[in-house]
Amino acid sequence: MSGEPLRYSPRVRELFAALPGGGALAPGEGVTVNGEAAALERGAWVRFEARVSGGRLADCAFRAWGCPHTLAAAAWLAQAMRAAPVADLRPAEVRELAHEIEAPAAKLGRLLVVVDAQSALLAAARAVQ
Amino acid sequence: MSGEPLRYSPRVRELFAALPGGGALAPGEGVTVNGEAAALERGAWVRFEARVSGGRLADCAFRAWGCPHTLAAAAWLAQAMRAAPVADLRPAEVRELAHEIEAPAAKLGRLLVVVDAQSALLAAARAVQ
Amino acid sequence: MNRAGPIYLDWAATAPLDRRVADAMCACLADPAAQANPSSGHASGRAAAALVARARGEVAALIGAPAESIVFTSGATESVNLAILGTARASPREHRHVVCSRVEHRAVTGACRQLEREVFEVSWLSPAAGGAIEPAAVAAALRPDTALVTLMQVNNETGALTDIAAVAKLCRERSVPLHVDAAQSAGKLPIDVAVDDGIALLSFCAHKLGGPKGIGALYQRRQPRPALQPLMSGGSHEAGLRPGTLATPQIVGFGAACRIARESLATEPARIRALRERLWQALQPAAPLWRNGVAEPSAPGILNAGFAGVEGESLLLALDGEVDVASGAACHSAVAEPSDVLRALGRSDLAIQASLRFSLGSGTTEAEVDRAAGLVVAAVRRLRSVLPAGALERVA
Amino acid sequence: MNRAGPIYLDWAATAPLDRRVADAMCACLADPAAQANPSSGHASGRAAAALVARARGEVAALIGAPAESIVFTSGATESVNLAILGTARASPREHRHVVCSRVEHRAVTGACRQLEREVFEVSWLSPAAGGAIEPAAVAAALRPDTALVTLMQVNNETGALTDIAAVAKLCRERSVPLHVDAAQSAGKLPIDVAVDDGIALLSFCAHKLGGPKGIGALYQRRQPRPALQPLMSGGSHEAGLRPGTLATPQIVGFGAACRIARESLATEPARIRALRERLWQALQPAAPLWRNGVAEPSAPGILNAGFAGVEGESLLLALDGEVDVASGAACHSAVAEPSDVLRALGRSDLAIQASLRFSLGSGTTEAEVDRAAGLVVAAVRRLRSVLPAGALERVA
Ligand SMILES: Cc1ncc(COP(=O)(O)O)c(C=O)c1O
Ligand SMILES: Cc1ncc(COP(=O)(O)O)c(C=O)c1O
Repeated sequence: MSGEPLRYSPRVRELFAALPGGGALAPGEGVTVNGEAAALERGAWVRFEARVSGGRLADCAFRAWGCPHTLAAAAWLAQAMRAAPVADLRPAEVRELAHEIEAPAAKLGRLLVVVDAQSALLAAARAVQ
Repeated sequence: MSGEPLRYSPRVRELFAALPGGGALAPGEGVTVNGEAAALERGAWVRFEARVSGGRLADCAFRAWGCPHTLAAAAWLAQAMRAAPVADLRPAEVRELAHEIEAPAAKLGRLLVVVDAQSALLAAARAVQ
Repeated sequence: MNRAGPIYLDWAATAPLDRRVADAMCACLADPAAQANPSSGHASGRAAAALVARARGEVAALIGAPAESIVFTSGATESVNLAILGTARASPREHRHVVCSRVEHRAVTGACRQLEREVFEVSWLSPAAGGAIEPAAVAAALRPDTALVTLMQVNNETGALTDIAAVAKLCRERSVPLHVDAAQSAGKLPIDVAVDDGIALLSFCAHKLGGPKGIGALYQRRQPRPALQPLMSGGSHEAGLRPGTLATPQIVGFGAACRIARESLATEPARIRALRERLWQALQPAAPLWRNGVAEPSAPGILNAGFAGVEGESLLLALDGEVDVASGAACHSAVAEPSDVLRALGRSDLAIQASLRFSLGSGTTEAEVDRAAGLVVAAVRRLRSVLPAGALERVA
Repeated sequence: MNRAGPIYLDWAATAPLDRRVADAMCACLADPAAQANPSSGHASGRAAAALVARARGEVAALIGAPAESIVFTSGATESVNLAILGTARASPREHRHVVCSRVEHRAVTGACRQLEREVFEVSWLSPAAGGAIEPAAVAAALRPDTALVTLMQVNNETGALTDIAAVAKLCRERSVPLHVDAAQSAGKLPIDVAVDDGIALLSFCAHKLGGPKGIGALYQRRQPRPALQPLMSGGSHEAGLRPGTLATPQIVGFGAACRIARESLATEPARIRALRERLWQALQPAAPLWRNGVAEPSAPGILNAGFAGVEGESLLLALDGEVDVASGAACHSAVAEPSDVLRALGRSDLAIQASLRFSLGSGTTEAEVDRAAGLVVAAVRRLRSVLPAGALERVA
């Protein structure tokens, strides 16, 4: 019933508080694609949705069940992908993602789920081009 | 270096504070007698001195090394014997002495030394009559 | 707690120090006549010893015990260890069996596991569905070689209440020493060791009932008196059972807290139980949700609730700085360790993760309960608003 | 202590709480933001944990240690037991020998006797004439199977000072863990475990140095780190070595006391040593008298003196309410038990009975010393005035 103090970087706290891009995609033009990955035993389930239009991810949203780092990473990636040309997008490196939001090493397993979901999204996006 | 609180009856505290009859006999008429008993390992060494005059203990004093109960008992006995006819005097009962000054049972061994010294005094007093 | 700070609903972890206790302790801390070592025979030592003696009487009175049956320790953890390790190690060679349960505090389960590493065999009882231990389960576990039964009265995670009177009767009949971990019940529910005289040992501490942290008590029955092997050496303090200089101001604070707790036993449990049910009602808009453990019989101040589809660490961060609550899981590392107690109730790891323990105490108000519930409902809804489809049903 | 009350010369038993420490503790006891359990992850718990962390740094700094090497306990007794029992029980099977001395505190001798009841062999070193343990005696006692050396730095009865630096060097060379009981030296003499890195473990407590009773510390070296088996189970607090809810206000008080003690280390030892010698001079009119233990090397604040022909219990009662001093014997029952420490110095039981331990501290003044000496001289003379002839020479 007790434990280590919660320690989150300001970036994680900020993303977690706002959860930008969380929930449904705003309506708009283009083809909707998604990518999902889940590992309940590891504590993460992430789904990205995006609208592909004119070779770009015109919009990108996420849904997630997981710890604050998972949610923050998903929110950050959704933002980072928005408006980018699909051809330029590569799945994130887990370590870079961890570095970006200052996640501890113990959370890498969960961030992998985020990256897996992103990979699935990118594959789907490339398929509809 | 620590221990049970010191617990002494008001009677012991009073006798110990004043030590009536402690030290040398006041000068006066009569024959001087004494009685002594010591048991260092038990923690007591008591000596009574008295002047016998007209069949009475005209004066009685004590000297002692010992715990407060020992000193108080010696002081009390010296007072109690003063002016009494030698023929009437009997050695005190240890239990009565303990009761008189409210000494705990654990101190009976020391009070025995007080009574032994008194017995010796009385024997000496009877011998000079 | 600070009105401006978070709403404190973690009274089962520790109660804020009662202001009257703080006053009594500060007076003692500053009193020149209270400074000496209570074991010193001199006048100043005797003055300190008198303060200890008075407090010992107050602590004893809370549980209906005579003053001389109380051994002061550093807390419930130490009391429990002394009771369990001490009784088992002092028991006759042919008594090598201990009865315990799967829902005990880690101090108890840890001590029993230590005994398993020594020469003892431990029967680990499982709780009934509501979280309490059935007296019948104890009866079934008793053996001719049972050296000790150790059970908690109130579970610290679920509030489940075990019928200690019935267990005590059983143990009395079978002449088996019973140790009760009363850390969560002393001062919160009436306890009377004079009535329930099957209780041989009882552990509690000050800080769960409004007293200071770092001081506890072990009640040791006089007749028959359970043999105890001390955990430490160092002097003849506390009847030779617990060495070390007595902490006068801590003990004075413990005494004051017990006196206050005793005076409030007639009214506080009902008030706090009503607040808890108000909280449960106010949380309903966060449905689907469930309760871990039965509503009754229970300790008044504990509500353990789970929220479907919610991840525990995120829920805690969402409430961070607004409501102080305990998680259903201990986050010792990144991967939270689900509570053994909730596991013993048959909850899945995901359901445990999604659970919070709310615990209320003497300072808790209706306004706090209402505000806290509102914040929790909002946090749960926000987290659910970003759940992937199907997650609400799948996780927990 | 109260100016109107007895003169307090029993600082080695416990020091009155420093006023500044009392203020820090009262502030913490009353602070709404300091009330939560420091182990709780929520905002209020983290606020309490921050107070603990700061105090841990202050406690560590007193002995030149890093904060993470400090384990909080309930006092020196517990620290010593954890160090001795913990190291021995955790040591490899082939290490079954412990080195201790005959002049240790009962917490140490008791723990070592407990080890003798287990599978250990203990070498009991005798002190040199002055009361200290010679490093050469330690060297001679070390064996290939030595699991632990445990020695006090300052003897609590005589003030005798053992050359711990030399012992530490020896132990380091032989790779034997050294535990130092620094209950009487920490905060009173400079100690630096970074320099004397042969010290593997070091025990001390708050109340001997102006801090609160009921809180202590065990220093555990990082490199190499001595293995320790905990005395109790109950949680992962204190790196798994010591379970139980941390007592924030106690720890805060301990930290404040260590900071104050550290700041005063440059001046206080010399001031107190001078007061002690002033006391010794002022007692000379009570000749024949003697000193138990050498004048130097010694802890500054302890003077153990014997008065020929005087019975200890009577001397104490004669001083009762006027001077708070400790006896050379522990009066646990009617028959006082002569101190083992003074016995080890070769004193007769009667000489021990006739001895008093005067101990001085930060609050002691010249006026107190002079008045106390006058009272002692008067009491000794009064008791001698009723001695039987020959007793002055025979007893003591
Ligand atoms: C049931 C139970 N037993 C024992 C303890 C240990 O108490 P403390 O940490 O004060 O030693 C607790 C506190 O968490 C508890 O809830
Ligand atoms: C040398 C020594 N070690 C250990 C202790 C034990 O300290 P505490 O009673 O605070 O646990 C003392 C206190 O008397 C002491 O003087």
